[in-house]
Amino acid sequence: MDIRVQKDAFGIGAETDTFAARNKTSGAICTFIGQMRDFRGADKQTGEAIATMELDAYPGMADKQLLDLATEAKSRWPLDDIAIIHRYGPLKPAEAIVFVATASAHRGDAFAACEFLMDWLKTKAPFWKKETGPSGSSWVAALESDDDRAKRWEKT
Amino acid sequence: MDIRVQKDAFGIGAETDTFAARNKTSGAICTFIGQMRDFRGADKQTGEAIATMELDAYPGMADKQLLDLATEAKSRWPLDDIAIIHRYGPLKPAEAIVFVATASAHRGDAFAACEFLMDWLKTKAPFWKKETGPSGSSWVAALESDDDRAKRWEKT
Amino acid sequence: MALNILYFAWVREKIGRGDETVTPPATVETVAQLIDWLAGQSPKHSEAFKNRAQIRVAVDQTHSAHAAKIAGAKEVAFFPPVTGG
Amino acid sequence: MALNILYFAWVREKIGRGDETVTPPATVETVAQLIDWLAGQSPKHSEAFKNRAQIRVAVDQTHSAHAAKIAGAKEVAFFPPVTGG
Repeated sequence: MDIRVQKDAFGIGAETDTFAARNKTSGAICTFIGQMRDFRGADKQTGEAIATMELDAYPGMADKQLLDLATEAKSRWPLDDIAIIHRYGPLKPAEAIVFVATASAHRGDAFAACEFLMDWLKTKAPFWKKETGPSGSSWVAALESDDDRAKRWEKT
Repeated sequence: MDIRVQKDAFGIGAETDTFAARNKTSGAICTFIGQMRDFRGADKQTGEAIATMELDAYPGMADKQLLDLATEAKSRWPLDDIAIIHRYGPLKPAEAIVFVATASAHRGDAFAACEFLMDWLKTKAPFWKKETGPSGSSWVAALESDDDRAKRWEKT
Repeated sequence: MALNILYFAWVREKIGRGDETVTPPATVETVAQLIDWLAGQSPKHSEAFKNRAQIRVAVDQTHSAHAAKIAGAKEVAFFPPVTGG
Repeated sequence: MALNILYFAWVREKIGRGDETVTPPATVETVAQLIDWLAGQSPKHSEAFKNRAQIRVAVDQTHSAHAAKIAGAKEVAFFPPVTGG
């Protein structure tokens, strides 16, 4: 497993190649990349332009939380490997914020684990986005839809 | 959209970077990579080693079918972009057979469309795998589980 | 009417060729009837089409049922269930 | 007992600092009681903790409920709902 919380930008192509090279015998690899959007809110047409973002983090807990999420995913699906990279600090539009990769013998497990990791990461990993645009800076509000998506994976 | 059926090997990192660069304002990118396994069947422990694979294709129909699948995905989810690359001809273990990428404002749509494309591709795209190992060559049998996965996406 | 026939994977291997142009009689109106007619063309054809349930069909590059009509078709392809991806 | 308190995002901005070490009285046994006690420390603390429902908590780097006990804890962090990813 490769879990990283880092300030430096990373290349998603390079990380994908590294992950695949480490998992040559896995038939299925699924990756997710969250990119910084250049507009506020959910609608590209009406949202104000965003110039920069500051990603606040709780570093010690972030590492621990991402490792816990990866361990949980491994206990739920037969996975060969997991990578999670999450940025913090200042970001520019179109930069990758998060990269999640899963490797498995079967695509269903790779897809499910990757989506699970993103959904739980969104509601559990201690990061906070602050966007700056022409009208000033503001903290991004958490989405109820993210809570709903995360709940789908709760065990009953 | 970028739909390619090609004999040449491709780099999954380079394709990922190209796709992301083309979709800078999409918040969510999901990719799937199917790699050639180096063993027969579903079980790495018991499956015979595979030295090479030959991927037979129906070229004209393959292009058309992948384009139809991408068009169907675009009609079902709000997607910014889709890429599908599928190899044919001789392959070596660990080489990428298929690359599917989806870009969307929202991760749920990117994940769903990417998995849909893979599930339908598996049962509709005209490709056939022939594996060669120590005990000879044989055509890979279609999996009933692939049919079941594809059926999940049928509209009722 | 001349019809272009394509074979893929083990169907091609059993028949020993990847394509042929045939002119079936006018009584051959469906894919199933075309299979029956082709199966009578040679022992290899007969062997390749022995288990009809394993044969998938595309009429003019579109997946089709065995019951589909072939009137006006230019290209009919026969192959086993696909295994790409 | 000395307790390391951390603040993140707008909680930090409202309080004006990212961390502080406090020694609450022994009667403070839960996260909720710690919030009440901290809110009384200054007008900024009071403002930051005004809407309790918006405050999330981690005790020793583990997400915890407001009802959680803090006995033995070394580090308690307060922050809004997370928005990473």
